[in-house]
Amino acid sequence: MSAARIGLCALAVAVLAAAPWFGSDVLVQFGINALLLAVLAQGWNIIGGYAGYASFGNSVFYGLGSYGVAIAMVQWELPFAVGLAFGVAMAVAFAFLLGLPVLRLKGHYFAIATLALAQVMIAIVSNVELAGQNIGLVLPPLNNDPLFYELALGLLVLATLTVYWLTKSRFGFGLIAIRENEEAAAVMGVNTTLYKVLAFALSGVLCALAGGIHAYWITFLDPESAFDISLNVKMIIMAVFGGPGTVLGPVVGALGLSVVSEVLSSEVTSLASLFFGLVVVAAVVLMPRGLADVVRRFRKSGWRYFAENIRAHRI
Amino acid sequence: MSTILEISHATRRFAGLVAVNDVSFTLEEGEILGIIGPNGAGKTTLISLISGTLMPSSGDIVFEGQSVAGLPAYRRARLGIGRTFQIMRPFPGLSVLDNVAVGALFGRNEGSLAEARERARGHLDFVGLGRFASQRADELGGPGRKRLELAKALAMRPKLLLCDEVMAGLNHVEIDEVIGVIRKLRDSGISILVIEHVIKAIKSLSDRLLVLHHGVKIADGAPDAVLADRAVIEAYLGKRRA
Amino acid sequence: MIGRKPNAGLGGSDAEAKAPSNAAPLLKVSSLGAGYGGMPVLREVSLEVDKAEIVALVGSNGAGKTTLLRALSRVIGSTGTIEFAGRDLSPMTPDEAFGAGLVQVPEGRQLFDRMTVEDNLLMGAYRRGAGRAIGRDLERIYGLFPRLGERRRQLAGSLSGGEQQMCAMARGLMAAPVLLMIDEMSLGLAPVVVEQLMEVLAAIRKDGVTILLVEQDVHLALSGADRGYVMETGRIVHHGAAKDLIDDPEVRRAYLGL
Amino acid sequence: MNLLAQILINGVLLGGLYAVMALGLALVWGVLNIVNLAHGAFIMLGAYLSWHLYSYLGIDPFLGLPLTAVLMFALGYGVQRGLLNLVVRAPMFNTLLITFGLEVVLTYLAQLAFSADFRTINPPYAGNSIALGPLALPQARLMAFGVALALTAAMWAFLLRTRLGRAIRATAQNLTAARLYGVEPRHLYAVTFGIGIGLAGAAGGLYGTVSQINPYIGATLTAKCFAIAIIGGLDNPLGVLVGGLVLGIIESLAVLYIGATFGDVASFGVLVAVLIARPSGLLGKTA
Amino acid sequence: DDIVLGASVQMTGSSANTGRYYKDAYAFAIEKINAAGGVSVGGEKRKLALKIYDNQSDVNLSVRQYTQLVAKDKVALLLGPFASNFALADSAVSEKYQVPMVQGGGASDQIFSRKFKYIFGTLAPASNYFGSTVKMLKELQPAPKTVALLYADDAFDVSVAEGTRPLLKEAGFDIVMDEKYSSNASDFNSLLSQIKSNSAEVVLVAGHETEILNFVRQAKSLAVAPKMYSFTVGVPSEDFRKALGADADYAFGMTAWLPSAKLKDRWFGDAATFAKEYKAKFNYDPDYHAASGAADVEALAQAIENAGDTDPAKVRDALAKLNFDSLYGKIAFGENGQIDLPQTVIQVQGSELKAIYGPDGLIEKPKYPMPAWNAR
Ligand SMILES: Nc1ncnc2c1ncn2[C@@H]1O[C@H](COP(=O)(O)OP(=O)(O)OP(=O)(O)O)[C@@H](O)[C@H]1O
Ligand SMILES: Nc1ncnc2c1ncn2[C@@H]1O[C@H](COP(=O)(O)OP(=O)(O)OP(=O)(O)O)[C@@H](O)[C@H]1O
Ligand SMILES: CC(C)C[C@H](N)C(=O)O
Ligand SMILES: [Mg+2]
Ligand SMILES: [Mg+2]
Repeated sequence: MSAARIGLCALAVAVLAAAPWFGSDVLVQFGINALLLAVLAQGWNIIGGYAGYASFGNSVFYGLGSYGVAIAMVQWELPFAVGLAFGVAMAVAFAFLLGLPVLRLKGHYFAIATLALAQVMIAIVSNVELAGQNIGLVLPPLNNDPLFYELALGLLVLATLTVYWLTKSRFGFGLIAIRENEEAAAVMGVNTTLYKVLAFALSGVLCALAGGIHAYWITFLDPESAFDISLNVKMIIMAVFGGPGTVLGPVVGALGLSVVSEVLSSEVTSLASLFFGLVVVAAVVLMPRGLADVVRRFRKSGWRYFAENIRAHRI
Repeated sequence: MSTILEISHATRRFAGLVAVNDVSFTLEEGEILGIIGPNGAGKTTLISLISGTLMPSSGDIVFEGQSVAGLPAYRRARLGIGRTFQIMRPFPGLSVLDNVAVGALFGRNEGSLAEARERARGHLDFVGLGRFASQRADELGGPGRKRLELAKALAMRPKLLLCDEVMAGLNHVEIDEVIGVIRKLRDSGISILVIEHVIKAIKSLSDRLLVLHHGVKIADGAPDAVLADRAVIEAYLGKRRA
Repeated sequence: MIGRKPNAGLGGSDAEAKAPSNAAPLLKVSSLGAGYGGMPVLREVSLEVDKAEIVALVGSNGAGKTTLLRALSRVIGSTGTIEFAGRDLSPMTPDEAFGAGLVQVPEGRQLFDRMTVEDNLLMGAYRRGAGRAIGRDLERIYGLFPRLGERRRQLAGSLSGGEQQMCAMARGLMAAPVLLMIDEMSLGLAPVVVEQLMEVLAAIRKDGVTILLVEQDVHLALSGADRGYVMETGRIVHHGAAKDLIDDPEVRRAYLGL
Repeated sequence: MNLLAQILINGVLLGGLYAVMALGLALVWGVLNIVNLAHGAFIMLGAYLSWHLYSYLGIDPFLGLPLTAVLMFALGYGVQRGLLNLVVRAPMFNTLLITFGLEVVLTYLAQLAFSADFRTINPPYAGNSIALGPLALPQARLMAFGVALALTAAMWAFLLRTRLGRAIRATAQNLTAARLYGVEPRHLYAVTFGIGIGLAGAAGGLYGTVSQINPYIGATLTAKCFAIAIIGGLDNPLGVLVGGLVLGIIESLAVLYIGATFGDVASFGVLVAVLIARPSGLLGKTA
Repeated sequence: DDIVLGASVQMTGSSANTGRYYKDAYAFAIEKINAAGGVSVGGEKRKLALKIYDNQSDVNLSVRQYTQLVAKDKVALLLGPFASNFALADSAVSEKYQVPMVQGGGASDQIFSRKFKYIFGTLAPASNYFGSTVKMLKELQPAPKTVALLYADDAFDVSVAEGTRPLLKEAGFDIVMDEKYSSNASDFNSLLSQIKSNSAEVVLVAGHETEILNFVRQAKSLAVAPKMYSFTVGVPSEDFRKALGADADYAFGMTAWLPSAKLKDRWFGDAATFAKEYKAKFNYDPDYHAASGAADVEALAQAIENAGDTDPAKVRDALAKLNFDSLYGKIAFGENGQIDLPQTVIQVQGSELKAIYGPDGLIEKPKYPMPAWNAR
């Protein structure tokens, strides 16, 4: 990355960090959501974008992180930070225990197995007394949105730096090799099992942290909302929209889609979901390689970029 | 000279088919061993057993005195077993250079990604792909991919190199080049197992030649003697060579 | 033997009927240009292939042979003209080119990996509809490649490299081609099989099938062909009768290593 | 004993319904490599179509199935031809994205057109059952089961035994090669997607006779179809039938023996177990 | 200028079907109050206005929209969303900004156990939904003995079950089945077969309308006919009865509200008029969700008048002291912010919905026991 790019990113972070001081409450709220979603997309990016494993289990990590905070704070009356640590510990344990068998599966089969795990978690947690069963847990409210906002932003920066590190490290390069051809990677000395599990866990830690922050912020948690599969779909959509396997793509994708959907929800309120669907469809047709690719190529080919995309990908 | 690889009674079955059937042989350090045999004889399967992409149904594989039959592929790679794939396995979305850098970063190597890329460049030049370094691997033609396979394996700094038809698709002049490359590798101390259907090449390269047929070893010995064997001619070489 | 007979399938008889005169070549390519993503590979390529001829196309790595076959089959676009059996191929899609009788055995085999060997062969005969002739041809193919017969229920992707190559050749033969273009026929095949295949080519040529053979084993290619073209960096640099090319000192030096 | 027998019957009949629902998804996924997140939404549309045919034109839902299927086929054909064909060669995740968008749009339009209330397709015989000693065989489910068997068999024969079916499979595996061998893929893709959606439509019609329909049933149905398709494997319609039956029986038994919230846990547990033991499904072959 | 009330409800998404009751009831009540001249604040008549967003059945979005309503749109007071999980999250917003929210969509006891000062609820507590039903069961002849209790695995229905279980035990019933099932389940064949084999005489189901619909249809197709069954939802709603047609007959349910002329009201006259005009306007019958929603608007209007001000804190205090008759019943919030309304048992009889058993005992003779399916 060039010095100019680093400077630009630092500036963007600074502006974002300052938002609570000049932005409205609504903006800050929107920011918390959008930033947390960006963390999720970035977390998914590690296992999905870099290692090439389309995980539908990341919402499990998110849920574990949420419950970590909720259980610690409500049942044990421990501080928030301890709750986060507890959630992360559960996520890591989950990644290792279930990642080992499930990461042996390839492609769609992996996707579906992880999807199943999320379903199973709902039923399991519904029967755990400590987790409040179906009734859920109600957290003590903390009226400090700017704090949540800065936490979310900090987490996003952490997530993005992690991904940036991936692109420079032996570990990250190994993941890319696994994505491109796992068998070839293995015969060249990449410990594929270990790398995949580590990627799953790393991705899980980020999602768990996001879940923990969200739980404290929204103050209420039940199994359905904690392990919501559609959240996982959202992560994928956002990462793919921005460009999976790139450092900034998922962030740009998540923030971009959040803005679109927010504007739609407040401007055309009940038509919002229709337009949102249409935007997604159009985006795939016009820019199938994600926003990151548009940014890279648009300067060179201009509007022709979109026409060329269609020509290149249709039959 | 000591034995680097010892295969004993290796067998591999695929649903009802015995692709490799009780094959035993040894490979000495610094030796080039050629393997030939009709299509579907089990040559590639044998290489997969050694490299760990397939596990043997029975039998043992000893590398540098250690049994590796149960080890996963990456452990064998780190011990120094490198292979190429007959049906090429490039990392399609990566540049040609990065393909090789994977080998230079893993295998028996240590160090940073930047160093690995540096070393990879040398290997690319060595196999004559230098000018394609920044192209995507899936834009290479067939023979280009063959060379890439070789460069990827070399970058791992293997002690034992398993070459599965790296000369297929090359013309005579290019084949002579690759023969030169392989000899140089051997001279640098690497032991080599070559599978090839190009008789001229295998004959001039191999110190010893082994013939598989229906998964069974049917001949093992000096190249000239093996190639003059009636059974080998009938099953493999054809009457033009008789 | 498995050539396109008047009743064998789609297009074959049409193509012959439409050929304007005996004198015109079956395939006539002039100043063809083609490439990938704006990067030109072929420049001003012109060549002709007559009916029932075997023409070899040789050249070193990356010369553009595969690219030429792709352009002829319309997998990639091109400039210049391609005339086949009196028809202009340029505006056609690959399936239309196939319909006109142009069949390719592509580089890298391109089998249908998760289908059985037999299904792969039947796909070769896809445009011939269903009928007795297809069953007969299938049996002939199995006679020719007994190994494929033994493996007819195996998934093509799990065949050995050489078996896959046989399967690809066999699929091409099943298509009842007017012009059969083979990219790297001998790749990965045992010598005895290569020998057999050359005999097969000679035989189907007798039945009127035209063959354009791309082959790295230049000696093999030129010894089986009538004429040859030599390609270098996207251009045709030599052409002539095959036996003249074998003796050409430059060809001998550059491709035969003699 | 009677209870167990009844539960097994329930499971088998349920499984048949599951199979039809998943058949189209498996086809589109296995063949076109499109993971159609909008599949459930198409089932929903099929159900509404069937409802309208019954409520306004008085066409019996079972007799109307062919019509529903044909109309849905046309819709599917159009969607593939006009939209999905534009992106078939884009990276795989994109099909996930675009069908997700499609699902959102279809669901929204359905709510607009049909409002958020629920409907049932309720011909007079829908609630009838055939008594078999102490056991009851629900008539509509039995008929749905028959349709499921017939459709599965037809799909199997079509894909594995006909020229067009073979071409569809071939095109899915290697587009370039298929074109080189004379396949015109635009039409073929559209036909395939059309068949998938036609099957979804038929499934919707059947679903509506045993269950309520509303614009939001799509997402859960898609998830269920996923599981079934994978348990059975994508290569073979018979596998899908087996997958549906396995799932139906396991769910029914789980409700009896473990508890009614564990139907999904049990079925997904089996799914994961099957996948780990046989990564290409119960009947799948490995390449 | 107008007094703006803000709300975010489910107009699209999976809860849209019930969400529309709130959207329509809010609009209708406001229209009615304005038609009467508005509310008088310190001697001056002011009109009400509604700022409403669609939360697309997404909790996170609803929290954001409530924040937007308060912080950006500067609405004066808040009306609630539908369902407990939404109310739980959204009440944190009203608490934070200290703007009162009156909601008629969430009944879970948790909403009111947080000691929040700005949340008020007009649904009866979940734990008491089957209270009147159990009372009625004791009076039925021939007396039933065995009961099956089924409930969906969400917060509301689990609370219902937890409240019902002790009532049944106290009344001496034998609970032969006590099963939690997954929300959105569409197949009840296994449960029904168990009901049949346990020969439960009474079946009580706490769930969602879609589930209840499937339950009844599948009961018919498996020929499962207990002596009576009763459902927490569905029976009061017109959609439900329409979707089931003749099969809805005999189904028991409950409601905290019936469109009776006895419920006098300042703006609508009485509940019956409300129901009639509502139907004319929106083309479907209101049920207690709609009435509860309309009552929420009335409660706010009344509280503003009592406070003589729109200041949130003052309105809150007025709400806490409120005691007036609405079309929904008497509105007087308890210590925790929730009202306590008794449930009336209702039953579908033929094509009509009849009130059967109220707080004062039997109102109409129940059709009991339910005959076998092939005998009706
Ligand atoms: N898909 C592609 N994208 C971009 N460039 C390509 C692609 N395929 C081939 N090329 C380039 O086009 C040139 C010609 O390649 P082509 O495959 O036609 O050569 P060839 O004569 O068939 O050689 P070979 O003996 O290697 O098969 C090469 O420089 C190659 O790198
Ligand atoms: N996964 C598999 N399932 C079934 N059969 C297989 C599988 N892999 C290989 N085979 C069969 O095993 C036999 C040996 O294959 P192998 O690839 O080792 O042959 P080979 O000697 O390398 O042949 P070639 O010279 O053609 O490359 C072949 O007949 C092949 O069809
Ligand atoms: C049935 C409804 C009146 C209650 C609502 N489902 C809630 O969550 O509280
Ligand atoms: Mg081989
Ligand atoms: Mg080539």
